[in-house]
Amino acid sequence: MRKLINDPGNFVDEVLEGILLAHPEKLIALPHEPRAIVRADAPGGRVGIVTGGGSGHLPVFLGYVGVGLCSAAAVGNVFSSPSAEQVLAATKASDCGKGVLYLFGNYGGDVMNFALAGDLAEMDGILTETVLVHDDVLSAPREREESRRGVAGMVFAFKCAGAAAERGDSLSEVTRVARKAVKSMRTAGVGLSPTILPAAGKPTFELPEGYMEIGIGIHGEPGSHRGPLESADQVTERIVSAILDDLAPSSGSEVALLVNGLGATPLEELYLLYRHAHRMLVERGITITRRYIGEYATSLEMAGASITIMTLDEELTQLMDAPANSPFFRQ
Amino acid sequence: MRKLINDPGNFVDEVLEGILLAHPEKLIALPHEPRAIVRADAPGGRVGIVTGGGSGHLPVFLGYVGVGLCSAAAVGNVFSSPSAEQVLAATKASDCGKGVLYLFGNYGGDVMNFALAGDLAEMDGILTETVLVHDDVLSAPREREESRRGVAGMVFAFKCAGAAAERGDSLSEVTRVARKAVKSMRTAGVGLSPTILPAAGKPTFELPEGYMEIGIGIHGEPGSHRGPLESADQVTERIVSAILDDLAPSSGSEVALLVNGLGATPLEELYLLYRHAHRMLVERGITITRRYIGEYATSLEMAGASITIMTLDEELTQLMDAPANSPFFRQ
Amino acid sequence: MLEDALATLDSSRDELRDLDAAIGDGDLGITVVEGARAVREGLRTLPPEAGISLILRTCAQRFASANPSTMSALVAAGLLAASKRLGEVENIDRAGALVILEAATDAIQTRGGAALGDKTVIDALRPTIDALQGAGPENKDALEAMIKSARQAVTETASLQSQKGRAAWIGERTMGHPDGGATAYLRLLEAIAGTPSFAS
Amino acid sequence: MLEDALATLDSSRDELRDLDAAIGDGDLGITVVEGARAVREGLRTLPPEAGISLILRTCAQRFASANPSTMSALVAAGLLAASKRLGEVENIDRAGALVILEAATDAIQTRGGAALGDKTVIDALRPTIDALQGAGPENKDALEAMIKSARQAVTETASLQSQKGRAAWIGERTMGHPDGGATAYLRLLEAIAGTPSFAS
Ligand SMILES: Nc1ncnc2c1ncn2[C@@H]1O[C@H](COP(=O)(O)OP(=O)(O)O)[C@@H](O)[C@H]1O
Ligand SMILES: Nc1ncnc2c1ncn2[C@@H]1O[C@H](COP(=O)(O)OP(=O)(O)O)[C@@H](O)[C@H]1O
Ligand SMILES: [Mg+2]
Ligand SMILES: [Mg+2]
Ligand SMILES: [Mg+2]
Ligand SMILES: [Mg+2]
Repeated sequence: MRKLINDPGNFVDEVLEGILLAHPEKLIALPHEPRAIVRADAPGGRVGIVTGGGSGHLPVFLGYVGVGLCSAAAVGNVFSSPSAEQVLAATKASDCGKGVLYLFGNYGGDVMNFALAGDLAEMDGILTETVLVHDDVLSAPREREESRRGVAGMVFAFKCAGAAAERGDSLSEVTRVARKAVKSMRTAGVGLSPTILPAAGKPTFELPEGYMEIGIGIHGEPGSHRGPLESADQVTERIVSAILDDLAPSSGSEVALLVNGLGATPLEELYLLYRHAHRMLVERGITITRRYIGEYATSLEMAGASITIMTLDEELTQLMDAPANSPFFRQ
Repeated sequence: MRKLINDPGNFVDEVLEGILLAHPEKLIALPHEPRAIVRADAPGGRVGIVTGGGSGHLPVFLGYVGVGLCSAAAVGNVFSSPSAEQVLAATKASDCGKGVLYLFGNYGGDVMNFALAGDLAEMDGILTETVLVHDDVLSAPREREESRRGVAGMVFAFKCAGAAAERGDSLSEVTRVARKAVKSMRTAGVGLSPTILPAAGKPTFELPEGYMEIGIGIHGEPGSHRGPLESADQVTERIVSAILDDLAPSSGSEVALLVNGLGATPLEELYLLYRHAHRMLVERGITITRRYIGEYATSLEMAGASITIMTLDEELTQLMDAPANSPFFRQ
Repeated sequence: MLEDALATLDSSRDELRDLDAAIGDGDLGITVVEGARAVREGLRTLPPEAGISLILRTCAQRFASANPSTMSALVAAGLLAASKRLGEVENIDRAGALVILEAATDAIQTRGGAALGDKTVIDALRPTIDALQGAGPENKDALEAMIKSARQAVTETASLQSQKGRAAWIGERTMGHPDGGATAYLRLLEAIAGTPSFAS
Repeated sequence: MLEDALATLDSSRDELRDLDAAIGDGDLGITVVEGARAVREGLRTLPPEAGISLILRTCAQRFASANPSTMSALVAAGLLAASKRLGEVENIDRAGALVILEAATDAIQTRGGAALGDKTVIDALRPTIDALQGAGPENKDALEAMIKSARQAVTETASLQSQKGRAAWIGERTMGHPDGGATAYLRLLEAIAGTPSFAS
C-alpha cells in the first residue's frame, strides 16, 4: 500500500474533517448527521439538489456541492452507498419548500438508499424527484441503456441542473434539465491499474502491468475489452468511437468534452487523449465548444482516464456557462 | 509501464499540441520556437515573467502562464532543462521594453540555460533579472539555503510576482516581490513511489513498496529520511515540523498553505495531510488564511505530496488574492 | 424470539462475507450482523406496549443505517411496506405473518426490479410465501416448510447468473456461486427455528 | 581538424551516458554527441572567410541547443566568453589557444560556481591551462601534455564527492565514479590528438 492514511476505519470521517477545516465558509456538515455535507447557504430560496454515493471519488460527490451546483451530498464509506438516513438529512437541509432533486449515479446501493430516503422524505411532506446518471456507454448495450453505470458525466449533470436550480427553476424544470443533460451525454473509460481500498488493503481487481481494460467502471467494474496496453491515440480511438457510435451526434454539432483522470494518470497524458479526441471530432465535423481536462471523478489512485461527450444546444450551453463555485470546482 | 502515451520521443511535443488545441484563446506557441509557450496577449504593457524547466510537472510550468501569473514558459524535455534559445524566444515575446524577470526553480541545467539566455537577451538590449525559487527545506541545511531545490513553492512565487507585474509594477519591484515571496516560504515533501520517464521506461529511483522518502525532490532526488511508511499524521508531523523549524513563523502569524499532490496520491489523502497540518498550526497560534489543496506541481505519476507554507503580510496577502487566470489555475 | 434469532446471525458473518466477496464487494456479512445488532438495540428502546407496526418501522430504520448497502435498503423498504400494510396490530398471527412476508417481498421486488431467477433475495423470498400459505396449522411445521423451500431456492441460485446489483457486472462469472442475499434470508429463517419458541 | 575530432566523439556516447547515469541523469552521452553533430553542421554553414570569433559563437549556439542541459549551457557560455575575449582574428596560434582555454574556463567557473575539487569539468579544464602554458614549442607535445594532465584529473575525480549539479544531490554515493563532464573534455582532447593534423 502506498497510502498516506491513518486508521483505515476512520478514513472517510478524517477526510471530511480535513475538508471542513479547509472550507468552513462554503461547506458545512449537519450537526446531527456529519455525513450530510451541505452548502453553507442552504437551503436558500431554490430547488434543492441532493447527490451522494460512496467515497473515494473526489471531487465527486461533495466537491460539487456549491453555488450553481448541488445543494448537498450524502457521503458513504469508500465505494459504498450512504444510508437513507444520511440522504434524508441532506434532503431536509436542502428543501426550502420547492422540493429536491436526487441526482446521482446508477448504482444499486445508491438507488435503493435514495429511494428509501425519498419515501421517508415524502412522509415528511418533501417532494422529491430522481434522475439517475447512466452515462457509461460500455457498461451495457443500448437496449439496456437505463442499466448503465453513472461515471464522470455526472459532473455535467450537476453543472446543468445546478445552474437551473440557481437561476430559480422549478423542481420539474430542474428535473427536465437533468434528464436532458443525461440523455445528451456518454462516457467511456480505460483503466490501467486497480485501486486499493484503505480498509481492505487489497486491489479491487486484478489487471496485469502492461494491460488495459476498456470500459472499466470507477469502482473497477469490468469493462468490455481487456488486452495489452495500446498507444494513447489507439485508446482514444476506441473510447471516442464507442461514445460516438452510441451518441451519434450529427456533423455540425457542438459538444462539451471532458477528459477525466481516474487518479494516478498524469495531466500530461490526459492532454494526449484530448489531442486525439479533438482531431477525431474535427474530422467528423463536430466542434468542441466547452472542454474540461483534469481530475473530475476519480477512483482513488486508479491509473486510467475517461472521456465524456455531451451534445450542446443553446439551453445546455447556457447552463454549462453559468457561474459555479465550490471549493473543488469553479468557473 | 502504465502510461497512456504514443511514441515516447514525441511525448512533450504531443502534450503541447494537446494543450494548444484545448486552449487556443489563452496560450500560443511561438511560430519559430514551439517550445516557448506565451500568453496570448503577451507582451502587453507590463513587465514580463518568464519561467520554465523540464516537462512532467503539470501544471508547472506552462500552467502558470496567464493573467496575473507568468507571461511565458520555456518547455524542456521530461525532467530536463529548456535550451537558452527557447528561453530567449520566450523572453523576446514577453518584453514590452520594461524588462523581464526569470523566475524558476533552482536546478543546475535550468540555471545555466536561463543565465545563457540572459546573456543573449542583454545583447539584444533586453533587461533581465533572475529570482531562483529554492523552497525545498530538506534538500540542504540552512547554511546552504541558496542551494536548495525549487519545488511547489514556485506556485506562490508565480502568483505574487505575477500579480505585481499585472498591476504594473516595475521590473525591480516585481523582482523584489518574487524575492520576498521566496524568502517567506518553505516546502517539504514525501515520496511513496518513483515515477517512470516515458523515454527511459524505467523508474527514476528505487523505493520499495511500503517505504517512504521524506524530503524527496520532484524528480525523485533523494531526501533526508527513508524508512517504513508512517501514518498520514506522522508524516505531516515530520514535514510541517521541518518547515516550521526553518521558517520559524511567530505565533500570531498568518500563512498561506499549499498541500500539493505529486501525481498519484488521491485528493482524499491530501485532505488528511491538510487536517493534521491545520491542527499543528492552530496549536502554535498560526492562522492559515489562504489554502490550496490539489495537484499544483507534480512529478508525472509519483505517489506522494508536499506542503508549502508562506508567511503573509499585507502585501503578500493582497498579491495572493489578486485575480489570476490560466487554463490550469484560476482564482 | 426475534432478539435471539438476530443474535444467532452473528455466526453467519464470515459465510455471508465470503459469498458477497465472490461476486460482489464482500460487505454483506457486516450488513447483516451489524444490521441485526442495530435492530436488537432499537427493539430495546421501544416501550413494552409497542405495536407490531412500530416494531417493524424501528427494525427498518435501524437495519438501514447500520451498514448502508443495497441489501439493507431493500430490507428496510420491505419492512416499511409491511408496517404500512399491516396497520396497527398488537400481535402477529399466521395471517399477519403472511401479510408481512408478502408486503415485504412485493416492496423489495418493486423497488429492486428483480424478477424470479435474477439471482437475488427475491428467489428465496417468493417460494417461502407459497410454503407459508400451504403449510399446516403448526407454526413449527410452517417454518420448516419455509426453510425447506428457501434452502432449495438458495441452492438453485448457484446455477443462475446475477442480473441485478453489483454482482450483475461480472455476469457469467457469478455462475457456481449461490446468492448472498438469498442465503442471508435462509440463515434468518434457520435462526428463528433455533430460538426457544421453535426449537423442540 | 575540429570536424574530424567532433565526429570521433560519437564513440564516447555510451561511456558518457553511463558515467552520467551513475551519478546524474544519463543524458551526457546525447548532449555531447548531438552537440558535436550540431556544431559540425553549424560550421558547414559558415563562409570560408569566417573568423575565429564567429566560429566560436556558432559552436556555442549550436552546442547549447542540441540537447539542452547543464553541460551544454556551460560549454556554450565558455565559448561565448572566449569569442568575446579573443576579438576578431583569423587563425589561432598558441597564444590564441591559451586565451580561448582560459576565457572559457573562467566563464564556466563563474557561471557554475564550481571550485577545483567540486568534481566537475573544471577539475579537468584548469590543469590543462597550466600544461599548455608550460609546454614546449611543438603543438603536438603541448596537446599531449594537456591530455596527460586531464587524464590524471579525471582519474582523481573518482575519489571526490560531487558538489555541483544533479550529482551533488546524491552526495557520498558519487564517490568511486569519475565525473562525466571532465571525462567528456578529456575525450575531446584525445579526439583532437587523433586527427590528421596531430596523428603521427
Ligand atoms: N435489484 C435487486 N433486487 C433485489 N435484491 C437485490 C438487488 N440487488 C442486489 N440484491 C441482493 O443484495 C445482495 C447484495 O447485498 P449487498 O452486499 O448489500 O449489496 P452491495 O454491497 O452491492 O450494496 C445480493 O446478494 C442480492 O441478493
Ligand atoms: N555548477 C557546475 N559547474 C561546472 N560544471 C558542472 C556544474 N554542474 C554540473 N557540471 C558538469 O556537468 C556535468 C553533467 O552535465 P549534464 O549531464 O549536462 O548535466 P544535467 O543532465 O544535470 O543537466 C557534470 O559531470 C559536471 O562535470
Ligand atoms: Mg455487498
Ligand atoms: Mg456494499
Ligand atoms: Mg546529465
Ligand atoms: Mg540532463
